[in-house]
Amino acid sequence: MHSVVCIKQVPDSAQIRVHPVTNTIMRQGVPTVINPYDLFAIEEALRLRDRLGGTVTVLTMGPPSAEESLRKALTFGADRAVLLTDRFFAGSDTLATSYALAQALRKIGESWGPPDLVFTGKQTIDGDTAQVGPGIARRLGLNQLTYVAGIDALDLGAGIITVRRRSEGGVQELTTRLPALITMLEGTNEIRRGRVADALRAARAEVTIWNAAQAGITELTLCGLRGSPTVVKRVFAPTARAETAAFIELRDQTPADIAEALLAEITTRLPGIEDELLRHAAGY
Amino acid sequence: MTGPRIEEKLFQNRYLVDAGRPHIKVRAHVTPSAALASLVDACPAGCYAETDKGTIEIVADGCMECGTCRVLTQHTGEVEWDYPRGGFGVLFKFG
Amino acid sequence: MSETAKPAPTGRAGMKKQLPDRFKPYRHVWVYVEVEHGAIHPVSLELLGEGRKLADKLGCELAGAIIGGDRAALQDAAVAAWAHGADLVYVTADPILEHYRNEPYTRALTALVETYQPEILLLGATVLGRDLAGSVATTLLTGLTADCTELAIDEERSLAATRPTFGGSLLCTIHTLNVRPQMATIRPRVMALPRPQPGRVGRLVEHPLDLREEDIVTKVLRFLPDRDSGKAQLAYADVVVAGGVGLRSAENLQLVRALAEVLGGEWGGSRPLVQKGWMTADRQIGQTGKTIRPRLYIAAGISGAIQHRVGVEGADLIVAINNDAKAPIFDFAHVGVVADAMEILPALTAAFRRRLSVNRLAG
Amino acid sequence: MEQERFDAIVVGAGPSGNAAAYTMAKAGLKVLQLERGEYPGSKNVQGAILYADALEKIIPDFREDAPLERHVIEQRVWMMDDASHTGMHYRSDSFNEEKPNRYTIIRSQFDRWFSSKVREAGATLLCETTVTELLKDTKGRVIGVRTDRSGDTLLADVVVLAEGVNGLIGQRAGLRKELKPDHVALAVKEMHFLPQDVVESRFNLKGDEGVVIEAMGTITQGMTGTAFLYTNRESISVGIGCLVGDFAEKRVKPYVLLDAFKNHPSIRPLLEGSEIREYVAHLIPEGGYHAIPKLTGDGWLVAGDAGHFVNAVHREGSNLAMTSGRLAGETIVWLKRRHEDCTAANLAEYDRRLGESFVMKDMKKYRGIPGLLHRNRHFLDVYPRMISRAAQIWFRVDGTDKRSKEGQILGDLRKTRGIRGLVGDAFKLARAWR
Repeated sequence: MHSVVCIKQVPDSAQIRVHPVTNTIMRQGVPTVINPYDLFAIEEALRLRDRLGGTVTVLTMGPPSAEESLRKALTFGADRAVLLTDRFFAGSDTLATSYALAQALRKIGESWGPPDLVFTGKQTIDGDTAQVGPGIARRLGLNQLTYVAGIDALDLGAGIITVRRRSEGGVQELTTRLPALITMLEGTNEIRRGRVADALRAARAEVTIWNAAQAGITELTLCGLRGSPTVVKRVFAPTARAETAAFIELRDQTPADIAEALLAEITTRLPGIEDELLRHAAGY
Repeated sequence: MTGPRIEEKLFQNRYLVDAGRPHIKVRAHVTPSAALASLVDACPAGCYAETDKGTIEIVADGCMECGTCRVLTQHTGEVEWDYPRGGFGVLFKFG
Repeated sequence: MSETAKPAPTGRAGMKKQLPDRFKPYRHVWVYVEVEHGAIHPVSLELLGEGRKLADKLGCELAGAIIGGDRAALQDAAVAAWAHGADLVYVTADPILEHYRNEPYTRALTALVETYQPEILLLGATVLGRDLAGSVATTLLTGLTADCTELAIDEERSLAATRPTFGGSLLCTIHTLNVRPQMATIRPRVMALPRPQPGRVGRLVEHPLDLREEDIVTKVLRFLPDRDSGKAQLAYADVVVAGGVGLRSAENLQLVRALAEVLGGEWGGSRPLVQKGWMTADRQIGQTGKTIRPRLYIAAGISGAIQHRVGVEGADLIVAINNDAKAPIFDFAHVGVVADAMEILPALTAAFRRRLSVNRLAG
Repeated sequence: MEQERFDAIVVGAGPSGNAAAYTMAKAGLKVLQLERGEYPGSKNVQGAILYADALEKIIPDFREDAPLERHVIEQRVWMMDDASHTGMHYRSDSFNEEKPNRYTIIRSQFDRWFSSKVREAGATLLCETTVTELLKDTKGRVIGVRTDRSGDTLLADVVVLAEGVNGLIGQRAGLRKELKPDHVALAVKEMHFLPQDVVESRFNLKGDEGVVIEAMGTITQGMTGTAFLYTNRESISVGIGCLVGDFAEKRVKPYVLLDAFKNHPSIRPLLEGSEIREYVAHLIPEGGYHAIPKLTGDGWLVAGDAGHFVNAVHREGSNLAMTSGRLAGETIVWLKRRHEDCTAANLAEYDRRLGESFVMKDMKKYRGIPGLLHRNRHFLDVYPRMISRAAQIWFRVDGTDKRSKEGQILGDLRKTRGIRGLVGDAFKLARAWR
């Protein structure tokens, strides 16, 4: 069985600070990490390999420094790593990104066998769009399984996979054919710590580095800025809310009086809340 | 309590908390030794606090792994000190 | 050096927009009306309200796209869509579309778009909406901006979609150049719910789904609604009541649970409660716990350190009860009560129980 | 398959660990380095000043690509009381030399660069890997380490313990005792970011010239310790440290001490309008020569802070760390070249080389100072106030004649310390300084 996990190296967004005075993004000293959502995808792929055998390839598209994240993925136990890096990819939006990754996945298929499963993280913490997974699935004709909470059954022979995925208001249990694309819901598993042997192998492993041509990407007009229908016009900091709380008057009020005043304050500030609560209360 | 100021300072730092596996533990005790009690002030991250029962408890999330508490309580053995698992704990951006 | 965030449009953004001829006929604003298990998702009504404003600014019509299997539910959805401002609705009803599956729904929505050619298509950033939007946008090879918090029409009549980036610490405004429809998903409870005009009627256009069940590989076996699963749904709850060390003991957490129950919401707590073993980590709200975006968040006995603040700032209304007037929570709460949470919580629970039972009798 | 064996395992990727690993890898040895942090530097803290001389002996052309903040052209040493500082400023254009002697650096960025050089030299580095214990054979010789990663242990002819001031692994293996509260200082530090031109205008600097300030006096509130303020390219490192024992005895919160120092009238204007982006804490070995643990044994040796190599009087540590790391590496290479085994007897060569270097000479020279300062707290309390009062009398022009001013100053000295006290202090200081 061959699984490919697409990961992304992102700035640790918790550390992104906007300078309060100059409103600038301060990147100096902001470390990069593997997109946290991707860790659930890596772990799920490794668990399947532990159970059913085969190999796990990790693919990322980014600057040369993204190799660091690939080495970390190898340390968890992935078998091989591919870095897709080329100045043509600069400025790619999700549509251009899914094109490049889909082409690279085809090349990976030719090199190490077509993938039975392609994993991506649910979304990235810097882009947050959750569109690259569906984009890849659509381009490679993979059956799309997003927000997967767990893989219940995988029959390689018959090429059938059964999963539970989050859907509106509940969990759907569904089955489909391989090859499929899976985005993992956060919290479904916990990334493992690589064994000593994994860590040693990762430290010495050769990372396969492809530019656009080597990845079989010939349509350069579909990459980077030119291949991106969406473009960022302006980046700015949200205006922080300054004023402090409006305090409920207490002057020798009993808790019951305070509660009534508070209830009134809540219902005036949230007009529709009352009938919503009614619907809840009535078990709607 | 340590007061809000230390939390403002620690908020700037970068941590990868090893949820469920605190790397420093305070052994059960009824009355803390002077050394253990002094940690409420000596710990630079304000991890130690006195409970309403007079014992000392630790919340190791903001710990910077300096070792002060281990050094101060070496004769009483009240603190079990260890490094966090590899890659966890405080991650200095500048240091 | 730090990268300045002044409006520096990247290369092509400054370029004048020339719309290829094949997209010139694309007109009108569409909202995907999400109907699942027989109910309209409230975000669709919010988007109809927003869509109405965009359509009025563009001087064009607002349409609802409704896809599903249960004809009666779709009819109700059409009525609701008209009542919330839609001039017409496109309906694709087919038993295949009974349960949401990516492939048939993508096929249905793509067909509607290619046939009736909207210039703007809005979807709710729900689990369904995000799954569908990604594959539809890729099929149409068009631009899609996700999780928008603000929509506007710029002077060149194109959609300016603003969304958070870098985990919400920054906002960015995105345009779709030279391709239609301009697609965007919007998070629930970001846009205001419009006041419905009951009895408002609009046009209805039926469109068939040319797909056979045998062609579809994915089959839905079962659906397990959330109400049965006991797991804390803090991240999706509309009302959250949380307790902090100000409650002084684990037992007093049941005051928090009681209020949450009356309000039909979820309960949780701040980080120290997990350390003290008063509650499990999945109930923890804050930087290292859950980030919540409820309409109403009641914090009882929580000091409100910054690590907690970042997890709750998205709430519409934050009510803080703490006996320390200087507690940092009062710096970001909307409504504050400087009193002992242990007294206020039961009183508030009783007050809401009275108010809700009275309304139910009258309602 | 027989388990893989390394010539050397280096525990830790700070200055001493990197120096040792680089030296050995450059000489073609099979080196494995283990770092518990996410990347080299993520667990390391320092003021931080880089001493070019120590690094030149390891990587002569480091200036080409090492991340350096500013080269130091002005040293300020301040004696502070509550409202003033009296001090010596030495600024010389000679420091604007082709190969500057001292730089301010940011440790997480510098250690990461140094580690990339170590890997280029051929060493294998495993990060996010915490060494839990030393492995010993039946004869008690160290043959490798166990880590917190599951799977097999790691074997080598020698283990270089460059694990930092806490020396946990050495303690667990019974090679050293726990640090004494009076032999180690707790330093807390913040990184204050300011636009580059503001830093340069406030300290009258151009290009990448830098100023470093070392301060003592009432700012440590009666505890034995010092404070510092170093200029980086677009940030200022400001910190203060006192003996751990003093913090516990005086019950002063380290971050309260730091905030008080930052609000001192001589310091506050230098930090005006800055944005704090990190608050860190670390222990500094201050016990001096007498606190140095056993440095070598069968299959192991110690380098850097783990060996207590810090010259507290001159505030020097990273040069001793790099030098001891280099000497450790060179000793092992020397033994390998002679096909000698890394026994305790053979590794004594490391002790000998340390003894010949400035490392041990300086440590010996100041072996009396730590005890002296600790026993004579007044050096950091009474004298700063006395000096400040003397300066007030001397510099205020108030119509009093100069002879009476001198009388007042001497009277004050006599009143505060008395002749015997003054002579005794001078004698003690001289003897400890020799």
